Amino acid sequence: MGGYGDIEMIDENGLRMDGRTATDVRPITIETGVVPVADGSCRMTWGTNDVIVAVYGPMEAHPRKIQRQDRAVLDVRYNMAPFSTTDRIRPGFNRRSREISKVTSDALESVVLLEMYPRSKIRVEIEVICAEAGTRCVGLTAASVALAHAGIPMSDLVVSVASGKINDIVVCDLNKEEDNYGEADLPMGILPNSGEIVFLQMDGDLSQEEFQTAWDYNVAAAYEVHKIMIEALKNGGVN
Amino acid sequence: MGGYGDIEMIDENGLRMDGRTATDVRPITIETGVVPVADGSCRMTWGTNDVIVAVYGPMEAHPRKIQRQDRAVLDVRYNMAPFSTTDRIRPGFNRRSREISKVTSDALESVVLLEMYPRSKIRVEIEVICAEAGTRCVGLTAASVALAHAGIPMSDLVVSVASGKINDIVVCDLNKEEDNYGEADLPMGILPNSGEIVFLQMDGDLSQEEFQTAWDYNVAAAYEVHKIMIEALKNGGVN
Amino acid sequence: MGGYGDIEMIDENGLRMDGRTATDVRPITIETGVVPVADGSCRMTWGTNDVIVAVYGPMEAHPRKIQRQDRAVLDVRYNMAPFSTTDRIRPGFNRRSREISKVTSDALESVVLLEMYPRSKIRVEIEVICAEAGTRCVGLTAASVALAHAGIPMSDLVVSVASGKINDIVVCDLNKEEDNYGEADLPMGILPNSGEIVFLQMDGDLSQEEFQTAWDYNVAAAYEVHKIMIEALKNGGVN
Amino acid sequence: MAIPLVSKLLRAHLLELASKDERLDGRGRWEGRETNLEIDILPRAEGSAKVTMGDTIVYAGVKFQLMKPYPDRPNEGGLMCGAEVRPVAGRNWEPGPPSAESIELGRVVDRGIRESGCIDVKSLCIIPGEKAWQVILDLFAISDDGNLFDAFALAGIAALKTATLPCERFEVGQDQKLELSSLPIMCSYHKVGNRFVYDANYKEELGGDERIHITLGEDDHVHSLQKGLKGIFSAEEFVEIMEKAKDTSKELRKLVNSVVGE
Amino acid sequence: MAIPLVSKLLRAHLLELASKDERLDGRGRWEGRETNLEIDILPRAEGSAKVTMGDTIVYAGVKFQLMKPYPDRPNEGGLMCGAEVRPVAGRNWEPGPPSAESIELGRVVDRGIRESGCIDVKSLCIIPGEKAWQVILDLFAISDDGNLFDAFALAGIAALKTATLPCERFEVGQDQKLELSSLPIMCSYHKVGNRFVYDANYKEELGGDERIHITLGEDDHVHSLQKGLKGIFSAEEFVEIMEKAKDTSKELRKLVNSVVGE
Amino acid sequence: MAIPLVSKLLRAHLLELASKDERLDGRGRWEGRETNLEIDILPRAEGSAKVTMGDTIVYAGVKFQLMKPYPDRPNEGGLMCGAEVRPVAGRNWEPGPPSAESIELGRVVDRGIRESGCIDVKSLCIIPGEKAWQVILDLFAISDDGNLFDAFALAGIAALKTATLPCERFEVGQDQKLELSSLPIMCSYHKVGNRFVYDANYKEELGGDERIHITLGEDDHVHSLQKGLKGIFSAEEFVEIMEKAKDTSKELRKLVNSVVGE
Repeated sequence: MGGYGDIEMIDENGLRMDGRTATDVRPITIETGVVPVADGSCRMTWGTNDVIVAVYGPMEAHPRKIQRQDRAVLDVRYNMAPFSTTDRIRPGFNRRSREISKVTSDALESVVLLEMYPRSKIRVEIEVICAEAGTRCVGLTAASVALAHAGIPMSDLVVSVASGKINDIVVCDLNKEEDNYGEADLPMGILPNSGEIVFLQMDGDLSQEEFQTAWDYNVAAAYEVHKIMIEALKNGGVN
Repeated sequence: MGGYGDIEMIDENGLRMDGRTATDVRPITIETGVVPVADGSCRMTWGTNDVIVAVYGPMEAHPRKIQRQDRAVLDVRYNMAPFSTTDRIRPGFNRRSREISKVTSDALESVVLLEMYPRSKIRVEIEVICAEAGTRCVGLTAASVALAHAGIPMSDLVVSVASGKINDIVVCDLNKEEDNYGEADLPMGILPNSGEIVFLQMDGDLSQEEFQTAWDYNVAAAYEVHKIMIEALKNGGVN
Repeated sequence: MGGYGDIEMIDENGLRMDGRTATDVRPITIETGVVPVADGSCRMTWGTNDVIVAVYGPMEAHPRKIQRQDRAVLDVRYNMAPFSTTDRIRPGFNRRSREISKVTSDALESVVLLEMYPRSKIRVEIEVICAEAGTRCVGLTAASVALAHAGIPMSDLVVSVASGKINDIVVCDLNKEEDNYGEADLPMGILPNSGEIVFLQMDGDLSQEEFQTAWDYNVAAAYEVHKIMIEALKNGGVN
Repeated sequence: MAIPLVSKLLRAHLLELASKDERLDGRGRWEGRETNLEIDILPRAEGSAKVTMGDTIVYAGVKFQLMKPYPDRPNEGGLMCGAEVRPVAGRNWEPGPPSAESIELGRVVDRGIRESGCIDVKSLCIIPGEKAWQVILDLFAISDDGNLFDAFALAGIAALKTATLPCERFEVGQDQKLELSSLPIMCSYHKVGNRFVYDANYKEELGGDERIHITLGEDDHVHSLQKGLKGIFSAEEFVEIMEKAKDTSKELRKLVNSVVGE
Repeated sequence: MAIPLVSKLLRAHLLELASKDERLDGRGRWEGRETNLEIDILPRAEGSAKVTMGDTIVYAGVKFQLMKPYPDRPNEGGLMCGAEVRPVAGRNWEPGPPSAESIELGRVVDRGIRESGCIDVKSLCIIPGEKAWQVILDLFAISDDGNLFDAFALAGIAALKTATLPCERFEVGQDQKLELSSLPIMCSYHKVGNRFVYDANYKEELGGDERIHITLGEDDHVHSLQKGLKGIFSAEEFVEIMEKAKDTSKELRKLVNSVVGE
Repeated sequence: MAIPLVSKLLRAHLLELASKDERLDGRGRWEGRETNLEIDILPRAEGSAKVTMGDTIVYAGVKFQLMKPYPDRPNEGGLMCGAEVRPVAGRNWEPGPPSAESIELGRVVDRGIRESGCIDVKSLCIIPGEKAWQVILDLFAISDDGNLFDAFALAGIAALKTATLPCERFEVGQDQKLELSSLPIMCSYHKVGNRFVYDANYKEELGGDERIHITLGEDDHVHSLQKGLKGIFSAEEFVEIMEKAKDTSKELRKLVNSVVGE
C-alpha cells in the first residue's frame, strides 16, 4: 500500500479514473475448456487480469506417503508467468507465490467435497498470464469455476473480491493505479449461497467503520460476479 | 587464527584481560528443562555464549529407509541463530554448521547406547542464541546434558573444552578477543570417567611441547566443568 | 559459433594452423582400466582433450521406484572438472552439462542391450579433466569404450566426431581455435558397423551442400577412430 | 512441518468440551495463557525480546545493515522480517528450506508491523539514493506449544521498540533509538470444537479448524488480517472476535509499554 | 516430467497403423495439425504470440532488460531464451526445478534462433561496454498434446518479430521495432511405428522412439539439429525428413509473414 | 555418500587379522601403500598434481582469480580449497550437492594448508583494498580405494608448490611462482580391528571405527587435527600415532621435494 495521497483518484462526481463508481467491479469474462488436455479448465479476464486455471484429477495420489485414507489431497499452485508484469518475473521459488498458493488451497479445501475421493489427488494449477491488481482474487474465483467444470463436487462456488481505500475513500475492486496509490486492501472469499467466508486477508490502514464498508462492498460484488460464473458454466457445460 | 601478536593479551602477573589465569575457565551456568515441549533440554551459558539444546526421542525413525535394524539413528544439528553474532547470519545451508553437526554427532554416537533403541531415532537440536568463542564445545557439552535430561542412557557424559595459544603462551578456554588474536585452538571432547577422547580438532600452530600443555589444560578443565554438569542434572532431575 | 572470418585459419595449400588437412582428425590415445575401483573405465585423449570414464554395474537399482521391470536403467553423467578450462568452472548444477548428459544417455541407450539386466542400473560417469573442443564427442566415444571394457553387451560401439566450418570451408574435427572462430559445428554419433546414427546435433550456418560434406567427413573419420578404439580394447582386454 | 495424524478422539473431545464452554487446560474461551515479556536478552542483537506464553517460547532479535535505497524509493530504508521455526521447537518441525507454514508465519507478522506504518521508513534514510538503514527482524521459536503467531508478533514489536541504530559501529554518527510511531498488536483466534477461542495451544491447533489473525493499531485501526487453514466462518463470528481483539490488543499494548517504557 | 508407463498395446497399435500408412488421428505421415497463430495477446510483454497446434497451446512473451555487455563482446547485447513447462500443461508435468526435458526444450529452441543470426546482437548495443539490450524470450506451455518443440519455436520467432524495444520506458530514446534479418523455422519428426512422422501428438510421442528437430533458415540453410531420445536412424531416413522439412518450413514461414506482416 | 552395509564378518575378520598384527593386503601396521606423485599434468590449470596411493587416485588443480580484498583485511589475498568426490570415484559416491563427508574432506585439507601459514596471504595483494589474488585449489577424486584425505592433502600441497601466478593473462605484470614457506603434510590413522593403522584402504575404512588426521609442518609443529567418525581413543593411543606421524610426514615431504624440487 503506497499511500501517496496527492494524486486525485476520484473526481467531484464520485467517479474513479476509469469511470467506475465506488461499488463498480471491472469488466469480467469467463470461458471454460481452454486447456483441452485438462480435466477441467477456465480462463478468466477481470479488467486487464488474464488468468488460466487447469484442474487434473481426481487421480491416484503418489508417492503413497501423501495419500490420505479418508479424503483426497488438494494440490494448489498459484504462479505468475514471467511476462505477466511490467518487470519480468524470474521463474522459480517465490515466497509470495507460496503463500498465495497456501491460502487459496485453504479456501478451496473448505468447499471441495474431498471425502468423496479417498487416497486420490486433485491438482489445481493457477497461471497468471497477465496481471493487473487482485490476481489472488481472480485466481481463487477462476479455480472454483475450473473445479466445477471438471465435475468435482463442491458445497458452493467461491467468489473472491477485494475492496480497498484510496484518497481516504473506500472503493470496490481496485485497479492497478488505484492499488499503487491505495492505502488498504481487503480481499475476501465469499460463498454466495450462505454469505459465509473461506478466505480473508487484509493489509493497510482501515478504521473500524471503513472496514465495515469495504466488507459490505465485497459481499455485494460477490453476488454480481457469481452470476457471471454461473452463466459461464451453463454455456461451457461440465467436462 | 589471526596471529596478530602485537596486542598484549597477558599481563606481567600472568593474568589475562578478563582477569583469569592461564588455566581458568569462564563462568558457566546450566539449566535443564528450558524447552518444555521437548523430551529433554538444557540451556548452557559459558562466558557470553548462550546455547539451547532440545532432545526429541527415542521415536520412530521414518522414512523407513533411514532405520537401522540394530540401533537408533542419532540426528544432530548445530545451528547459529541469525542474531547470535555481531554480523547477522543468513539462515540456510552453511558448510561450517554442517561440519560441526557431523563431528558433534560422531562424538555423541560414541557414548549414547544406541543399540538399546533399534529402528528408532533420537534428535539433538543445538541452537546457539549468542556466540562468543568455543560454541562447538558448549554445544557438545550441553548436548550431553540434554540427552541425560531426556533419560537417554549413555556410557558417560562428554565434556568439551578448548585451549589455545595467544602471544606464544598456552591458555585454557579462549574468550572472543583471545580467539580473534589467537595463534592456535585445540578443542577436545573428554569422557570424565575414563579420560578418553571422543572429539578432537585443532588448527593453528603449536609445537609438540605447547600441544602437550594445551592437552593437559583441557583435561584438567574437563573435570571442573563436569562437576557443574552433575550439579545441574541433580537440580533439574531427569524428565 | 563466433564467425569472425578475418583470421586466416587455412593456408593456400589447404592446411590448417596445426598442419592438418581438411579431413584429418587430431591425435588420439585410449587407455582402459584407469579407474581401478570401477567395473570398466578408460581414459581418452583427443588433441588436448583429456576425458576419463568409469562404468559401475550392472547393479541393483534403488530406490525401487527407478527400477524397470523389463530392462536396466542407464544413468549417464557428463561433467567438467573445475580445472578443465582456462576460466575455472564452479561445481554444481549446470544446464549445459545436464543437456549433454541427456543426449549422451539417449545415444548409449540405443546400443546397450539393457533388456539383459532387468531391475538393475548401469552408471556411466564421464569426467572432462582437460577440455579443448568437442568434449561431448570425446565423452560419448570414450563411454562406449568403457562400457565395452566393463563387459556390458552392446549392439555396436558408438564413434562420435564433429565437423564444422571455418572461413567458409568445411573441415573435420575442429580444434579450440577453429571452434572459437568457426561458423558451424555438426557433432554426430555413428555406429561403425551399420553406418547408422544415434547422436546428432548441429548449430551455426551450413548450406545444404556444406551440410552434406560435413556429414561425409564425420562418417569417414568415424571409421578411423573406430580402429583406435578396437586396438585399445584388444590391448586392455575386458575387465 | 510434518503433518501429525489427528485422532478423531481428540476432535470429539474438543467438541464435547466446547459444548460445555470449557477448554483443555481449563481456560475461558477468550482467556490467554500467562504471558511474560523480557527485553534486552540477546547481547549481539541491537534490540531483542523473549516472549513466553504458557509453554510457547520465542525470541526476537533486531539487526541493522546498510543498504542502497531502491531506485523508485530513494528516500527510504527497508524492513525485512523473517520467521524461522527450526526443529528445536517441536517434534513436528523439520529441518530444510522454510515450509509453507513458516513462510506464512513470517509474512503475516511482517505485514502487521509494516502496514501499521509504525516504522517511518523515510527516517531510515541516511543519504538519499545512496545509503539507508535496513531493519532486520528475526523471529526464532524455541518451544512451540501453539499460537506462534501472537508470540512472534509480540516479541517482534517489543524487540523493535528496544532497538538502537548502531550508527557508531557503522561510522554514520551517534547511536540513536529506533522510533516507533505506534504499537500494532496481533490477536489470533482458532476455531476449536466449532467455536472460536483465543490463543489456542498446540493440541487445540491440532484438533481445530481455521484460524484468524487480526492486527490492530491505535484507535482499533485494522492493519492486517489473515485467515489460515481449511474452514468456513460467518460474518457474525467475525464480528465477535473483532470485538474481543479490540480488548485484548489494548491489554497486550499495555504490557509492552510497561516493560519497554512508552 | 513424470514418466508414464507405455502399454505394449499402444506400441503395437502404432506399428500396425504405420504398416497401413495411417496415423492415430487420421493424418497423413507428413501432415501437421491445424495451426493457428495469434500475436500481441500479452499486454505486459513487449512482443507476444500464441500458437495452437491441435490441442497443443503455447504462449511466447518477449521482455527487454538493460545489461552491461560482456567484457569480451563490448559491442553486443544478448539473447536469453527460457522454456517453462509448468504442471498446468498436462498431467505428467511436475512442479519443481526444470526437468531435463524442459532444459532440452529451451536450449534447442534457443539454438535455432540464436544460430540463425536473425537477431543482430550488435544492433542491441546502446553504449559500447556500458549498456545494451538483453532480449528475453519466455516460452510458456498451457496445454501439451505433443510437439511442444515446434509450437515453442513458432511462437518464439513470431513474438520476436512483433517485439518493440521499450526505449521510452528505459529513457534511452524512442521506441523502435526489433529487427529480424531472417525467420528460422523448426520442424520436428518423431519415429512412430518404426517410421518418421511430422508433428507427433502426445500419444504418438508416448509410443514412439527418437525424434529429430531441424531448424532451417532462408535458402534452406541449416541452423540447428537435435536428435532426442533413444533410437537409431539411417542416413536415408534423415535425407527424407530433411526434404520434407524444406517444404514445411516454407509453409510455416509464410504463415508467420501473413500474420505479422513481412 | 551412500552408506554401505558392513557385514559383521568383515569386522570379525579385521579383528582377527589385528590380533596377529596383520592387515588385509599384507601391509605392516604403519606401512603406507605405494605412493606416486606426478606434477604439471593439467594443461588448463596454473598448478597441478596427480597422486596415486595404491588404487586411490586423485588430481589437484590450482587456478587463480582476481578478488577485492575483504574490508577488514585490505592487504591480503585469499585461499579457497574445495574437494569434490563425484560418483566417478566409486560405487558408493552419489551425485548431488556435496555430502557431509566431502564437506569434511575439503575443510580438513583446507585447514591443514591454511593454518600452516605456508602461503603468505599478504604476498597475494596487488593493490591494497582493491585487487588481490585468490588461490583456488580444487581436489578431484578419480578412484577411491580409501584414505582420500592424505591423497588430497599430498596432491594439494604439491599442486600449490608447482603453481605459477598468471600475471600476464590478467595483465598485472610478469608471471611468477607462488611462494610456499613450508610444506604441511597430513597423515591419517584409522582404527581397524581395535587398533590404529596408517593409510587404511577402502575395506579397512568400511570395517573400521574412528579416524584421526594429523597435519604436521617443519619441526613437527602441529597445524591441524581432526577426529572423524564414531569412536573413543585414549591419550596413549594418540601419543603413539603422533610419533608415527612425525616420521611419515618427513618421508612424504621428501617425496614432494624430490618431485617438485625444493
